[in-house]
Amino acid sequence: MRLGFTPEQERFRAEVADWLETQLSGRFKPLRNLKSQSAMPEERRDWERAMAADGWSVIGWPKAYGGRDASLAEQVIFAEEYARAGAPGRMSHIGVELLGPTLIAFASEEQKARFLPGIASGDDYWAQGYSEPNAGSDLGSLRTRAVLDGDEWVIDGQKIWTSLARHADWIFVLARTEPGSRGSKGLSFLLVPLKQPGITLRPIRQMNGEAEFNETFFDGARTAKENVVGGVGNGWAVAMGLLATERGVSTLGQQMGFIADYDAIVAAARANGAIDDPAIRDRLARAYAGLKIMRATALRILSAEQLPRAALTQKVHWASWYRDLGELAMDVAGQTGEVALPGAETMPRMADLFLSTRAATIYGGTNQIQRNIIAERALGLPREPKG
Amino acid sequence: MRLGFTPEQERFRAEVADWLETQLSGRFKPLRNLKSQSAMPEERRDWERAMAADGWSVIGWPKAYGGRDASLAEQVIFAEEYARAGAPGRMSHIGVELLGPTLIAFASEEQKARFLPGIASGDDYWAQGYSEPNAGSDLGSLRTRAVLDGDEWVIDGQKIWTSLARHADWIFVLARTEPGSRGSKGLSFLLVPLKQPGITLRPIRQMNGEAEFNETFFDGARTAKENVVGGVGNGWAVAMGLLATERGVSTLGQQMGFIADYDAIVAAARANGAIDDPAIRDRLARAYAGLKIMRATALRILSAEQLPRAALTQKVHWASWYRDLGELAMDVAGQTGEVALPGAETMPRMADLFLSTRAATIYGGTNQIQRNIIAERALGLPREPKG
Amino acid sequence: MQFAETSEQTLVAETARGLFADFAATLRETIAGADGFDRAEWMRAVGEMGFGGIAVPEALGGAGLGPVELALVAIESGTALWPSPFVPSIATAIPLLIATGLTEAVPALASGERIATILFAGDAAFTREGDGWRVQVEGLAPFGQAADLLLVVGATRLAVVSTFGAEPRLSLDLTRPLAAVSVDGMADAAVADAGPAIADALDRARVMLAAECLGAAEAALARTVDYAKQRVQFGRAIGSFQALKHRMADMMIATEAARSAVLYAATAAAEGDAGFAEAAAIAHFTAIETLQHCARDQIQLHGGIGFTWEHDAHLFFRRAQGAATLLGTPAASRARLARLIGLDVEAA
Amino acid sequence: MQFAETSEQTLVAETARGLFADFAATLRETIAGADGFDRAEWMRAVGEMGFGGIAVPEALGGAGLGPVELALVAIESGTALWPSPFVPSIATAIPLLIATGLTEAVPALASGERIATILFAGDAAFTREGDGWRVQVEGLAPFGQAADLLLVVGATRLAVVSTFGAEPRLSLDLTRPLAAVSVDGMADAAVADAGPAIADALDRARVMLAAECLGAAEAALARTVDYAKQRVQFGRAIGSFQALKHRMADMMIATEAARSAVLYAATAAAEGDAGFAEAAAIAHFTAIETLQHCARDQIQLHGGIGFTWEHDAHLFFRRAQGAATLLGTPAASRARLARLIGLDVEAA
Repeated sequence: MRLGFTPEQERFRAEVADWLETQLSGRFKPLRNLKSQSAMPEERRDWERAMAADGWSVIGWPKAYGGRDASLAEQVIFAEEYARAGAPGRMSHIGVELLGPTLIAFASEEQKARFLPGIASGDDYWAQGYSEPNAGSDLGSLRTRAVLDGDEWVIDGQKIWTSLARHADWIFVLARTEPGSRGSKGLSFLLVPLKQPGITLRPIRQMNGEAEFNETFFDGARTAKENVVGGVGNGWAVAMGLLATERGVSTLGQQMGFIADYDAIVAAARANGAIDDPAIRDRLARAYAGLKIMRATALRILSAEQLPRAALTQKVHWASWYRDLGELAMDVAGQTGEVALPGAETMPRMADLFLSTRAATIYGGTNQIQRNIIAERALGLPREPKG
Repeated sequence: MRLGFTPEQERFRAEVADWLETQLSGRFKPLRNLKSQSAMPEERRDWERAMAADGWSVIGWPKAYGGRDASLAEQVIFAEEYARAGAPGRMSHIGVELLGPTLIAFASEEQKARFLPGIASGDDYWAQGYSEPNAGSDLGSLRTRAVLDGDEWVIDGQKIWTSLARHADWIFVLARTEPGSRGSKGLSFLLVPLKQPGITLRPIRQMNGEAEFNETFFDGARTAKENVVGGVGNGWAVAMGLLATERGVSTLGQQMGFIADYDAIVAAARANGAIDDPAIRDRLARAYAGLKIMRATALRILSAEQLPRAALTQKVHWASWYRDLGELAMDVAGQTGEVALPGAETMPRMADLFLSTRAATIYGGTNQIQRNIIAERALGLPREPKG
Repeated sequence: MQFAETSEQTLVAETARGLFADFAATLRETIAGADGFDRAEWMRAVGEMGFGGIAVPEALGGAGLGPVELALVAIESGTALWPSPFVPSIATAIPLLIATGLTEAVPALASGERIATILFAGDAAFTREGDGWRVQVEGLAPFGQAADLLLVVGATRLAVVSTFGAEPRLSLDLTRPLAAVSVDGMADAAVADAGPAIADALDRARVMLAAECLGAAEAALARTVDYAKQRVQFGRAIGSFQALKHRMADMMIATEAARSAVLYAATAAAEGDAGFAEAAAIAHFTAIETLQHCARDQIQLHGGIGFTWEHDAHLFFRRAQGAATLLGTPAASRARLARLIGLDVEAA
Repeated sequence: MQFAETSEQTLVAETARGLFADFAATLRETIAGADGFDRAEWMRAVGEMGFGGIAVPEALGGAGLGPVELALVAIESGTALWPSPFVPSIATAIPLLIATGLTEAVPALASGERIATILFAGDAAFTREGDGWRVQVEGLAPFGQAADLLLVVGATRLAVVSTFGAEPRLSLDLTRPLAAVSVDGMADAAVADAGPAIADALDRARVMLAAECLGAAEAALARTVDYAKQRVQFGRAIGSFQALKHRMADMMIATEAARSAVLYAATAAAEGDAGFAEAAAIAHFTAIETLQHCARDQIQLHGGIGFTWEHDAHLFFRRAQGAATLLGTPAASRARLARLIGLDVEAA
């Protein structure tokens, strides 16, 4: 076991930091430390293209597809420096982190050639179409259907919790292609152009007032027959493979965001004296320990040859930690933190953390579903009887 | 709503306190503040008879069966004064609190005449025979069986967690009287003499080193044909009725014991300075609040005309509170509290609390079973599908 | 001793329940309005139905009932998350004014004609000037912009102020928004050396806030149970999944404990019981924590829909946090309890 | 950077696992013995297998490996609740002696020939007398009656004592019993002004205790899972009930977090990482709390059988509490962490 980095890796870190500093002090300055995930979409597209131009857009991908085949250590370094520099949340996230690795694993050579370059170059943006109003935790009960009509799939149905859909060009959709099939059978993984008359978006406003997600309505939407990944009827396996890639190095970047949140709470506690309360200090120390443990767990998982059992525990662990952090933020802020500045339409940071972290234990698989998965897959406990 | 007591009730309190003080300063002095539930069995029998002689043994029972038809307020007063005086745990508990009310509700007049006087007079002691090694939470899977042989039931099987069995004369047994029956059907509620060749006891040593419970083996044990309560095959309804009587006023006496434990922890915290730790003070305040809330809940339940939903929450509430109290006791005591006095064979009070409270969330229905009951009976949530 | 509602008390609760259920139908429109509450609802509940004066002595225009009846009304208002200045004006200002003898405004507050809010301040905010008291302070007060009177509450001093600035602010608690208020002028009326009276009145107010939190917690549980019976996933109502059942059972264990704590404290207030201050502290932190717990789990057990703006779950969640700072925090009440029961004095 | 065991490290762990599993078969007899541990087992593991010297420099007779290897052994010893003076003698006394330069006894400790235990004391327990130090103190020390050497540990001072009284006591932790020890005499060797060295050595010891707790917690989980797969109630293996599954999932979430914390801290110790003290504090409180959690739930999920004397669950439960006071409490480590990360100094 080694924690330290080699001199070569430290040179790589300097190179990354340098590039980021140059860009984010220059024309991309407005993007620095941007909190919102969706503000300034045009500038963000430019940013993605600039990263691509200098070979930073998909460093973990194989060289054959425009990546750098970066080592674990390099990916860790890149994620940490990216977050440290205050670089913007990546609008390309779904393409780079989720779809790309899935295509590399499951797609035909033609599909790879058709779709990977656009992701790598920062030209094509993707959205994700999994959940449906009646299939939240239970993906097996999906109803969105796709029917072949000559050379095209025709898609009808509704997806929910589609993130970044407003700025995406494409959406990948898990749809039922065998009429009458149930559960995980008869599903196909389709790549669908998002900007077409058959698709309508409606934003979902969350409890913190923001609208990161959308409902996506498919009403005779179309895509080419060949845009099915992994074969017709094999969508479940592809989707599960995609979910498995979420263990990726991106968790380290997310953790850097958590560190920024933690630091802001400590600063708030110092400013208003909450830090003098031993119970608050104790909770802050616990939160700090959680940060260190999450990082160590991510490094363990990334260092392992085979995906370890620990990977299954990551989601509940960070989600619960983050929810607790939101409560700590509010307890630190006190009543003074419960109001916006004069005339402001948004809540200050502590209150926003309190509200936005509440969703963490729900999206991306509720804590309940995650615990089922841990119990059954990692501990080998029996499934529940069917209803 | 009224919390206070009338002058008449206060006179009753004085009468109770007076009687207890006289007895416990006199010949029963050795029983005062006795912690063990089973020490000095002979003296305890005398104590029960003395209570009976002066009309204090079963004050909540109807006058027709030797009770006083005591009002709620009087029962509350009696329970509180009994505990306050340091009177000993009642060896008659199972007969007085559990079996008596069950017989009054379900038994024939002949059975009442046969069994109630012995309980009221302090001459007959009872043990409880419900759980079996393979039927802990799942009473429906009981296997102990009873077969009619002429004028007698012949009983074979095994019961576990029989409390006070060493000092009991009788045991009530839930046994399968319809061969081949399953679940809650085909069970009968039998009254069985305990001291007979067909019954063997084996003590179960608990994690705190004490042996409050026994395993009870039935190997051709016998009881008269007429000693079945509520009719052959109707044992489940009788047993459930018995469990329902556990809401009784005895919880108030139990709570007085909890107060003594709490007071001992506060005293220990003052003695060793643990009370200077704000986190310890906070936990002590929480524990104190729990005591007050348990008492208020008991009063609500006892005051209600029909058993309120709140009654279903009582067991988990006190059990969890008590388990937490045990952890608080040990955290207060610290390392110094982890050893016995020189040469002693038993742990000091804080450590014993730590160990003995651990069972509270298990015996008498685990917290898990209790939560099922709350969810299904109080909240009307659907049962789980069968396996 | 008889710890059950009388039939009159049950009638009060049922009447309140029906009324607030009516109001709840327009909750979203009401909180979107300029004041964040509806004056017609206010006059109906406080004035016509008499809930404003239910615990006010008849001599001051009230019904002469007591804290138990007021608590039962507060529970029902909480069930509906009724957005109104009920807690500051009726449950807090009135007992403060009665306890300190500044009763002039009480009839108008009890009838709903005037509305009061409260601002906590250090005693240094009050300075003697001639015969009166000058008050200089700023801070946050619930529904401050709609209030006619501001009660500035110090540890031992209390002032009634009718001239003050108030600027509404976007607030975490959308059903009890805060305004930034500022005072710099002479009090209409004031008292000093009133520490015990103020403390007792605030304890009474905390019990009513606790009652309101209890009602909200029970409503959060009831809504969650309803949803869990209807929502189907994996071919079953989600309410049949044991992990979810146990979460709801835990919510009920908490709400029943909170109900015991609140009713006990209200009854102790009614009887002038020596243990009232303890009981108030216990009810306050228990009911607030129960609402926090139930509101949190209401969101969790609703899944994705639970964290949308359109679903009411976040209104409960926000209310819980607002309640946790309105009249002091749960931790502060626990610290007060620790003092009351002698945990922080030396030896015994 | 590569945060995975090397194949050599995996071999160490596997060897240790097999050995301690052998010992576990006779656990009850071993702890019923006079010393509460088995000297043959001790010599086998510490001496023959070399686990006593695994992290000791070769110059002092050790294997010259490091804290990661020692932690892997400690994890496995915890899995088997191995009753022995491993933590006091090997994981605590040796690093204390090395850090303070009092290395004379190290080879004999590392080989298992001699056994040391530790007693925490204030610096006032040490007084200068002539060329040496007089030590006067009494307290509790694990396996004190079996120890050849007692290390008296102050904040800045350390003394090695070979003449001391030790009286075994019935202890909560049956697998690491405490003895009442007393010293009044001249130290064999001692140092003063060694605060930082002592603190660093104790941090190393806490990481090994944490590793041992991690192993015990993982074993508690594994035993609970096994039982839940076999025990049938209501016609199903109880491990198919969702509420129980979720409890076990929570145990695993905790053990994986503790594993990350322990391995990170051990690696930081091996590399002399600047963040080691932080990492040690985190590992210490996390692993102890994880064992407390898992031991508690092991009993709960075993139901009635879980609180009997015959079932091993209470041995884990007792060990957890003993560990929580052995080298300072979890709360103390959190307070230390707060200091290390600057939470209790003014402004930043």
